Amino acid sequence: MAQKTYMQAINDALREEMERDSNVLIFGEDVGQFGGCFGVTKGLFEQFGEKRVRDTPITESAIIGAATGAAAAGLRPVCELMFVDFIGVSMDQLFNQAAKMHYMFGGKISIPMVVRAPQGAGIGAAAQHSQSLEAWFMHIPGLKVVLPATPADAYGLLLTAIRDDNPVVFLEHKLLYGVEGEVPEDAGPIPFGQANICREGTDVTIVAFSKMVYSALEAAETLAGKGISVEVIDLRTVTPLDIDTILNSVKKTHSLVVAHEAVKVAGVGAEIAAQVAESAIDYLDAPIMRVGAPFTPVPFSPPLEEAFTPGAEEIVAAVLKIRS
Amino acid sequence: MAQKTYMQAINDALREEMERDSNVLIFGEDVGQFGGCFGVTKGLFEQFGEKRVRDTPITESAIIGAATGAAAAGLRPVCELMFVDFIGVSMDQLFNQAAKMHYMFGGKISIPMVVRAPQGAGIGAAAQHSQSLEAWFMHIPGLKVVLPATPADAYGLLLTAIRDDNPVVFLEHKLLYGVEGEVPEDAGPIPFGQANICREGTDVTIVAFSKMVYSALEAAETLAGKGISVEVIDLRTVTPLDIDTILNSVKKTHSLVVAHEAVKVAGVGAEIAAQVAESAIDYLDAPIMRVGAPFTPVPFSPPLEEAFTPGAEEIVAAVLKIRS
Amino acid sequence: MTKSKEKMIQMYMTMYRIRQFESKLQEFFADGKIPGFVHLYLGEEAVASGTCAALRKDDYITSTHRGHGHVIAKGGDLKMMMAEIFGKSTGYCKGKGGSMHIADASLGILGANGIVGGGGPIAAGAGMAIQYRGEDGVVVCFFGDGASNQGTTQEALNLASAWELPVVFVNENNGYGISCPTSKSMAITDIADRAAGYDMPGVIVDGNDVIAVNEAVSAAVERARKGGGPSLIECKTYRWRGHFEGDACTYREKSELDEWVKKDPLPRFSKKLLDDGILSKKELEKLHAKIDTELQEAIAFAEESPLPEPADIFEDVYA
Amino acid sequence: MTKSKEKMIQMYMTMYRIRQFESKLQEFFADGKIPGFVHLYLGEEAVASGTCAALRKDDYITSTHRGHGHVIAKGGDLKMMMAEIFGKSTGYCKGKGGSMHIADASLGILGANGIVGGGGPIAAGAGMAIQYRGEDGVVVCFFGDGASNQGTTQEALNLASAWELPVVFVNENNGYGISCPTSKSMAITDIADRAAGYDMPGVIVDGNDVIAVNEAVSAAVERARKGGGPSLIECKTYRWRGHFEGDACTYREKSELDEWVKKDPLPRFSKKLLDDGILSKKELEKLHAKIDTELQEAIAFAEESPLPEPADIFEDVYA
Ligand SMILES: Cc1ncc(C[n+]2csc(CCOP(=O)(O)OP(=O)(O)O)c2C)c(N)n1
Ligand SMILES: Cc1ncc(C[n+]2csc(CCOP(=O)(O)OP(=O)(O)O)c2C)c(N)n1
Ligand SMILES: [Mg+2]
Ligand SMILES: [Mg+2]
Repeated sequence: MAQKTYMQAINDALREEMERDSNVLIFGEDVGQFGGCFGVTKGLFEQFGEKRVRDTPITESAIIGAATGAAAAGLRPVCELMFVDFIGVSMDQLFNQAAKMHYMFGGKISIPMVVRAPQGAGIGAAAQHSQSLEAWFMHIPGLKVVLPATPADAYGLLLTAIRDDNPVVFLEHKLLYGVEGEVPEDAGPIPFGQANICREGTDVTIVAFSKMVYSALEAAETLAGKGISVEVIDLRTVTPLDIDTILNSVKKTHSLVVAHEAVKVAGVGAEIAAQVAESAIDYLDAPIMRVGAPFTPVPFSPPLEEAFTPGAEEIVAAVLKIRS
Repeated sequence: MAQKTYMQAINDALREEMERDSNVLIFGEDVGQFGGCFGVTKGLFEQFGEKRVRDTPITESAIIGAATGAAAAGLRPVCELMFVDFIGVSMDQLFNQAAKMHYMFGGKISIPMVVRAPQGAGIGAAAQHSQSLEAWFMHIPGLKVVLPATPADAYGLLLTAIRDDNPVVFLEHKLLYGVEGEVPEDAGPIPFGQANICREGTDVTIVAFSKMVYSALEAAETLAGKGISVEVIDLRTVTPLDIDTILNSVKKTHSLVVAHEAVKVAGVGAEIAAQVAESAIDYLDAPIMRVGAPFTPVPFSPPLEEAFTPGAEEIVAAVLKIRS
Repeated sequence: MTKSKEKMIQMYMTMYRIRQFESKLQEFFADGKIPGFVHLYLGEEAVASGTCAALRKDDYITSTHRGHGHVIAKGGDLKMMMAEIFGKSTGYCKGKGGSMHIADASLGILGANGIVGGGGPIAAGAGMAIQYRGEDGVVVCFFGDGASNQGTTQEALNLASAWELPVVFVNENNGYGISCPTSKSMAITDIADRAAGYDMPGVIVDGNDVIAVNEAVSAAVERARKGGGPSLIECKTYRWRGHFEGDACTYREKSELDEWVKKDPLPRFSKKLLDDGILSKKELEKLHAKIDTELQEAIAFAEESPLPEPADIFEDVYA
Repeated sequence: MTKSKEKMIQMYMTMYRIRQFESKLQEFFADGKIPGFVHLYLGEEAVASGTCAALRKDDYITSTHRGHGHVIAKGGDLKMMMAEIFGKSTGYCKGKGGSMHIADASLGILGANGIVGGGGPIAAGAGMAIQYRGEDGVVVCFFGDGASNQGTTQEALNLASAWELPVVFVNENNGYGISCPTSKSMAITDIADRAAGYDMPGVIVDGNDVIAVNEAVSAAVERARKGGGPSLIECKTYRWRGHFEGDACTYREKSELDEWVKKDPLPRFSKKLLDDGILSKKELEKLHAKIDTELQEAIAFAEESPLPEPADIFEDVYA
């Protein structure tokens, strides 16, 4: 067992895949000698050289499009969006090109590529540098969407992402980069679509992913003190979605709270709530609650950002509301 | 009462607003003499001249960005995306700029603009010209999102959109352009956020918008034949969302089906289902059903496109499923 | 026969193949036999033909919404093309793509594209793959005058030049993006003038002269193969038909079209082949007949092929 | 005093105001007093100052992530700026925007912008509004060397030129986009070379020479006011600090910075003011003192201002 940070786990996964497969290469803004805006690619330039770890101009359409074209031509590019918010200038290459090519071309061309991007609020970066946009990606057939919460998952899911033959959106949370956790020595790829039951419980199911898993666990601890036994499920990927694990849990606990940092309206939580309301409504003893950001852009000033960002407190409140 | 097409109603609303307010102007690809790809702006160029009805280069970021800048500088631009699918090259200007400026700037600059765009499958235009993307827009605070179903609504809601001081995404369905309906002579603006109960019923609530309203009404007719009384609600706008009308109806009918043409996963239907599952679960006698497109890109060939596109049949099936 | 003569004949055959294919589609569309949008390449045949004659089978192209000519010129199979445009399960994309999305990986065709400017970044990416593997392949990115303004195109030009990628940007300047003349969509007259902004050669050629196109593209391709980086070649041409079938072209003068029809690249080139003794009239007719038969077979194949099954929509979403 | 002398003094004061403001922020950031990202304008003061001195109050600018200099030069209020950067409710954006999103409609400042290249299309739109109303206003679009490659910038250049909009594109070429030198992000050396691709004048100036900047921008502004359309002015300059505070700048040589510090635009210009007798040493010191006081007041204002209330997040989402 090695103790490492989420950032180091990602860095290790990149390094190992590059060592294993010469078709894997990295590019993006400042990913080279600079090591990436958050330092995630540190050391890779030194090890693999500019040919495989390449700085691009500040042109995100060209970055994602180049990954698409390189993948179509046989490579396995891993490109980086410095912030997920920049998808706005480059969405077409992802959703109309990369995601649809396999289908539009009758299954005859595959696009094995990964777009890595940090998400989330919490560093005072304001409205254009703090969003969580997984719901957009989840709405697009052809994409896979990964949101690891722990170093071990970040490592194992990134191996899987790089080996996957489809475009994968790999969403990292900025505030998790420094989080430490165990990553087993012989850890291999973690399959997509397998949620992780992080804590077993009998009274309420909390479904979360990415940073919100920690809030859910914290909430579970608080609620345990109030005699409420919480089951916490970390989805790990939202496409594919492990609905079975959610349904099984709900059938046991009879109540559900879905939590994410993204704006609640039309977020991933809505999809999960809807699927449960379709498939397991008879098992429910309580309203399905969602915890998510309010319907506002992300504000800058710390007290505002703090008010914007949902966490354990909001989850506890949601659980207490349906248990009252 | 005048009988006119959905397209004519839009055209009339544009014309009247331009006559009323010299700050209103139109631009987009081929909206001038050509009259727009679908003919929606026909005649406006002749009436108002190139200054107010202007063809742009094929640069959607510049189109939406120019609308944003012009709005910030005091005009009320109405720009056209030839197909909503092209938002991928221009999303940043809409979601990071236009939608957030009012908030980021502390409420001191307003962006009164409209982005009109046709949505939807049904003309064999394949994966990059047939999507319905309202869920993306609904997820973005700062935008209003309008999806008229009838000529009267298209007219009245467009008046409201143009007079609104915020960026409004006005989504037209290609297959509705030729649909005729009554538009009252003295019709004025229709407020946003007021759903329309198109058909009253007691057994099931069907929530729909845009073209799917017709499918819902057709389904209601079929179901009436089977002794099931259906209430059909046309949302008209998804931001703001008239949740009260939905909840009131569900409290009466005790069951809900939400229908839209967009891909079901992470669509607007999920949000509505989730809100009802939170606020009215105790009133529900049945699972909440959603009808939406399958999780695939839009295919080209007619039998495939037909299989892709949800309609009355799927709504009937969903209702029968929960009534069995 | 010398290699160059053979190539001349090939280029002619390609043009004729495109001409006949598109003319048939024009008919079929009018007869309501083809679903969706159809953007015909009639009048522009010399660009695709001259360009692709400069390429190897393993070279790549990215195409546009007006892609039939590119695909045919790169060696696309008429049967599978026609079947696809008819929406049949035997088509290139099993009926999932249609006219705007034909691709053939085995021929390096990375797809027609419904997004104006969509192909540029993808072409740069394919060029990157070639460079990465140290190969001497080349990518041609076809794009229109309208597409030349799109940010994605300009980003691709920049990336290709910054990285010296083996990409040849072939601009098809047919004077219009749908109804919008280039005089309204840009301040410059020659798109080749943009090349200097990326420190790449910018060349203007008569896009209705297949030899001129071929020579210019060949030079750019050789340069790219040797690691000399990208080029931009602007081919001045004209589309004979409306933007898509059904467009009445009220935005342009009939006389303008007439002028361009006089510059029809086919008779112009066949005359040269005849004059130079490369082909006899009889040989020419034989070639025509051969292609006409090939096309008939493609049509028969498409007509007889089955439509896809509804359940097929669920296939091919993921690899 | 002649008008031109007054303007010279104004330009100097603006530079000094920016210099002091940014230097304070550098301190505050180091002391952990400022949340979020801070991108300082130190070393580039002459660009904003020379540019905005060519503008009227009712002219517009669009700014960038490195926007403090632009805002100050356009007349921004130091108190409200400082309060905003501190996240206080009295700030320009009530604490909602922060360093990267300061705007002031009353001064035509359409916002700093966190999106590289985000300002171009907005500038074109403001230009369109001016043209539409038949006014003689002008818009300046500030953008960096990195931003010059972004598709949005290039679309804006194209739209402005196709429509002859009154937009002056002021490129701040400081040699780097974060760690990436222009030699890696583009094949050209001079961004002004892109202007020809849009049929607009492209001018290179020494961005550390406030008079040179002012003259070039003034000429472009006059041209635009008269309906002559857009221009591109490339100002060669350098940022002294890291990309953002906290960046150790390992990607560039200390010697490079040293060379540029020698070209510090402030002493260079103050020396000229003294040499030409426009200001005496004493007057200069008085001006400095005045600005220093102004800045102290701004800091005090920011420090004493309250933070926003949590419930304020719900305000200002919609107009
Ligand atoms: C991003 C995007 N914007 C707009 C369109 C609609 N559209 C399709 S083709 C076309 C004109 C393209 O002009 P050009 O690039 O000159 O190619 P041509 O049709 O002349 O061959 C337009 C506007 C599109 N498909 N994609
Ligand atoms: C669309 C987008 N891509 C990337 C970034 C991250 N980023 C912020 S500033 C910057 C460098 C900008 O360089 P330049 O335009 O030269 O401006 P400078 O910082 O040198 O003033 C980058 C890459 C961003 N904010 N927006
Ligand atoms: Mg064209
Ligand atoms: Mg720079």
